[in-house]
Amino acid sequence: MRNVYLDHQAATPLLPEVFDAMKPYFTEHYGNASSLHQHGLRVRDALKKARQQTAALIHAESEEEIFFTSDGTESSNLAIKGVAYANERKGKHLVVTATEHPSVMNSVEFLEKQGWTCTRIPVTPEGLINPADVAAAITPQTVLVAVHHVNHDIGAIQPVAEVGRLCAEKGVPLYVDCEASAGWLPIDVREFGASLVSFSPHRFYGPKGVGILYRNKRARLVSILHGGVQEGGRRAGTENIPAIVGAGVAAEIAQRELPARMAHTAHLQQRLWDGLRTHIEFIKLNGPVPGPRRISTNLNLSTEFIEGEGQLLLCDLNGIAVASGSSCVSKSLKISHVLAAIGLDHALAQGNLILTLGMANTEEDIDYVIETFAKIVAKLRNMSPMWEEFESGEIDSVIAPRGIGKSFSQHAAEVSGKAAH
Amino acid sequence: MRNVYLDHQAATPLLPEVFDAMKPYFTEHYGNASSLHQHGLRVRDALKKARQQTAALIHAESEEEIFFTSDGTESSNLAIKGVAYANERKGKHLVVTATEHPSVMNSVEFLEKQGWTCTRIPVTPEGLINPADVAAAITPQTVLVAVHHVNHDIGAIQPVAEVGRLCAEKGVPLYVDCEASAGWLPIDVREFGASLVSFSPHRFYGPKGVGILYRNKRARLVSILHGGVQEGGRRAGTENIPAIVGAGVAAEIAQRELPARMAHTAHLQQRLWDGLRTHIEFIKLNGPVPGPRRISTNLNLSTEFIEGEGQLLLCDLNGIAVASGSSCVSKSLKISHVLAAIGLDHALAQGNLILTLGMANTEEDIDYVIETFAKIVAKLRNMSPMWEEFESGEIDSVIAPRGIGKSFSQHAAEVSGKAAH
Amino acid sequence: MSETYTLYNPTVMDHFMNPRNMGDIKDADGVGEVGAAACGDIMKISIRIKDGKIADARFKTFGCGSAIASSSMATELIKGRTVEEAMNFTNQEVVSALGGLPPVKIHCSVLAEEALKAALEDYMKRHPEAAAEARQTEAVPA
Amino acid sequence: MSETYTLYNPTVMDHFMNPRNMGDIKDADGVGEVGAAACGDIMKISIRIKDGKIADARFKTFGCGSAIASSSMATELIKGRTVEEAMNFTNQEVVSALGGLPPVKIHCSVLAEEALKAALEDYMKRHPEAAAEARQTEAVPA
Ligand SMILES: Cc1ncc(COP(=O)(O)O)c(C=O)c1O
Ligand SMILES: Cc1ncc(COP(=O)(O)O)c(C=O)c1O
Repeated sequence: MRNVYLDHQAATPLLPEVFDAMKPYFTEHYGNASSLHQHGLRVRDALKKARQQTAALIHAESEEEIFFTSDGTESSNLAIKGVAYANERKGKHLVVTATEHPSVMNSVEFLEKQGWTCTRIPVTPEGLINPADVAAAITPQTVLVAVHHVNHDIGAIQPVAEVGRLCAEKGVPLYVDCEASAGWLPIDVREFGASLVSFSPHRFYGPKGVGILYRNKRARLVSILHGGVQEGGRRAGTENIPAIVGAGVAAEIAQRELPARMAHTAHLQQRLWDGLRTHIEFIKLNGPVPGPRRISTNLNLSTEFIEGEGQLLLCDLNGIAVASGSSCVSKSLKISHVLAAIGLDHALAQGNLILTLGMANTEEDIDYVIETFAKIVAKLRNMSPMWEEFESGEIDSVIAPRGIGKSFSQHAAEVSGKAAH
Repeated sequence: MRNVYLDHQAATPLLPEVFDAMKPYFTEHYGNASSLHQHGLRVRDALKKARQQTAALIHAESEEEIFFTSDGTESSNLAIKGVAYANERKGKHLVVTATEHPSVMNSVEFLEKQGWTCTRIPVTPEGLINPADVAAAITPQTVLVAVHHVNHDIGAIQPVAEVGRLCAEKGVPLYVDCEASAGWLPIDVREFGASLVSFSPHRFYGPKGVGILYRNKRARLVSILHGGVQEGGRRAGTENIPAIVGAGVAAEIAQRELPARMAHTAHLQQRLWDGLRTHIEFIKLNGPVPGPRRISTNLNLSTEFIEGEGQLLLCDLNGIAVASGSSCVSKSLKISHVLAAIGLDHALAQGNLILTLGMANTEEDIDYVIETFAKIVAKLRNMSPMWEEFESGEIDSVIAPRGIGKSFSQHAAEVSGKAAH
Repeated sequence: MSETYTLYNPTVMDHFMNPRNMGDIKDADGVGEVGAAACGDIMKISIRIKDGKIADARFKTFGCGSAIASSSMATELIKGRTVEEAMNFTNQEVVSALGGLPPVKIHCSVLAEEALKAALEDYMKRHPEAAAEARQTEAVPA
Repeated sequence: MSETYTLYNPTVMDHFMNPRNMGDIKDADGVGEVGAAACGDIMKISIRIKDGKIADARFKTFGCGSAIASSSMATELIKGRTVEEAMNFTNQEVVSALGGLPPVKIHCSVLAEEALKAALEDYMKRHPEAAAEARQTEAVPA
């Protein structure tokens, strides 16, 4: 059976060069960066180099603007809470996109319980914000605006540079979560006008266990994990040296390979989407069409009349690794809040599948996925009461309405005795 | 030149077996534990196994009581803030030992800014608390008691089981920071009566980038890093799978080797201390004497009339890696708060050196250290105005007073125009 | 891959991959279609009754792996039972027969129970005489 | 180890490992001992004056590597200077000659400046005539 990994948004394999660079720091150069002897001083040098390499990937002015955390989640938490706590006296208002990652949304919710308020900027059905909405939401109490670069679910590229200009005019720092774009799209913190930027190497063939937070020196930021004076006093705790070294090398390679990565994945993205929509009826792409507003690695699909977890499981049994934003795959039984924010019909959200491409994927992989997925859809539709009811004219399609029958949602509400979401 | 690593409190090399266990999880089994396909399910299994292995090391009842964090600092922060926030309605009072690690002390200080109050339990000159002091400090508003198992600086073993019994009587959860003991001393969470226990594998030949927090199911705990629903919703963020796998294996090996580790280091500890006090005058051991109240890996010394950083540098130049709690090695120019808490004379705190033993150290190493350190002391004393003034009878020794001359501290205050601390 | 990792246990996976009794019954004696308000899954079970017993049961499911497996297992378990016995059917039977479900997926088995009960009710609505009999039998142990 | 890592730059390390002018001057013309309130370091500098110039300078230091290096460098720099020149000596000269110190260690060079000034003051206290002359010379450029 062919194995096709299409979940690069969830994890990527470590590049052999990155692993080789990390290796000596496990058993040989195992020192603690706080130690003043040989073992400590050596890894301190390694730390500095990794800071320079990661700073270069996002065109930061100085490596001193780079803070190492444990992952993207911690970086988001530090950006949101660290800026909020640092500016408590100035004001307690935040502005964030409605489709930020849960690590941003839930940090904001935590602060709301502590007396902060937050304006959530809505998105278009394609998932894009209107920068003017951000400007309008800023008040004299606003201490931070958070707009992610690329959406983790639907691949939409937000107009961050425009937002950055508006924030600069109003003197409010902008935080850009680049977790879903770093290593796959160019990032320039100065062009973005960003005061804070986060990303993680595990998304671009680097190691897990390390996240990066860039902070422009002018932005005030306090620590949220308290203890020692590591990372300029802004992140206490023994540094994860091997992972940090790996982050540096992964960043360096990403910078070098960026054009090739974008070209390769854009080609496969187009081939995959064209193949799927040709071979499968009632399938919809969520988020912008492939092009300048969508990252080349992501396809977010809704296949009507069937549910996402079943699609995912059958894909897996056929060697294809994918993700889904369906409520059935979530521990909270809720559809992805991003799909809710773009106003996606619940039936389509339930039929959601997320495919994310990487460098190891080939044209043959893509053709195999198209062929296999068409069979999976047929199998599941054959099992689905909704497909039967659609064919009998009892319910209608959301994707390509025929004007016959009631809506899926209406039907679902009737049989469950409650509206779906 | 002989190389003697005597800073096992700061870092330990990864065991080859641990590294081998981690290896496949970098490039091969690189999945995200949240993914529902093969790649995710495989690492989910690995995660469960590591949970069982780490639970076993501390005799936890169930692996579900184990939460993986990024390091000891995050575990301390989660224990302190996670319990405080979870019990906000019950009360806002904490009780902690005065000699907790900064990750505990500074978490408490952060909470104090947010309206909590805290009682700090003093220690004896040996660094030990009196359990009765803890019981006396508990009020109806107390939501957590924190007493570390072993002190990171002076190796004192606290009477945690006794404190645990008193806490149980009062119905207040006890948090025991075992970062300085795990892998080197037996830990039994039930014998301790601990509701929370933290430790990190990087202290016992495991990887950096992972910390463990044990939480008894009855203790309420909320998340402090917000985002996804990893770790039962109590620690968001992509799991650092290779490090977690390594933590499990390191824990398993530690459990197996514990008696050998204790015997080996206790023997070297005695040899080292005996050798040093025989060959060097005016040297003092801080913390309890080697024996049941001191961990076998730690010697904390004060050598009079000379300063610690100089000792550390000369040790390093002679291949000996050590640490110091002198103010000169700290970025804040403050002596270790532990040395302050045991009431150590400032002159002795300045002359502080911390030596921590490990399995690779040999008797020959120890003899080399004794011989070399005696020369270093002689060299530095030869350079020291204090030694000269001691010899001339102008100032007296704190360690072995002759009753001649003023005290070092008095002299230092006179020449600096200010009391030292 | 040498080893295969599965989200559900082998029994659940088997019923998901090779569902039993998938489809519709032409001119069924009872049809029940229910939806899970929580997640949006929909399940439809149709039954044929012969001599007061469930002669056939078929399902169609819009839902996750465990929803499909639950309906497959429920239809499998219920065949051959009397209408009265079927009225006492609970989701616990499905869970046990499947060898357990993840806690978050228990509601899928509940949906199967509900779909079956809805089909039985539909049958009884169409056959009031059977309903009366069933109620009578039910009343005895109560 | 193939490569050696050092906390301070090679010049500082050299002055720490091989301090120049370490010791005391017997019957010195001036002795200054100062302490750093911040960290507790103590530095003592003794000087011999000949023909209004510093003929010799020695130090003893209780302190960290950079404190020892700073006193070594300060005594080295100051030899041969006139008392008046020496009065204008600043820690910046020590820092530059050492090729830089970590920010947190700048106070060590300040301590060296203070110890030297204290020694000079001690000399002038013992030799009021020299003090008068020095003040006069000092007054000119002011
Ligand atoms: C956009 C975005 N931000 C933040 C995160 C959190 O990162 P991590 O999983 O490294 O903690 C993710 C992870 O999925 C993400 O996609
Ligand atoms: C007793 C104790 N607790 C907590 C910590 C913090 O652990 P980490 O360095 O893994 O963040 C340390 C580290 O030195 C420690 O010694």
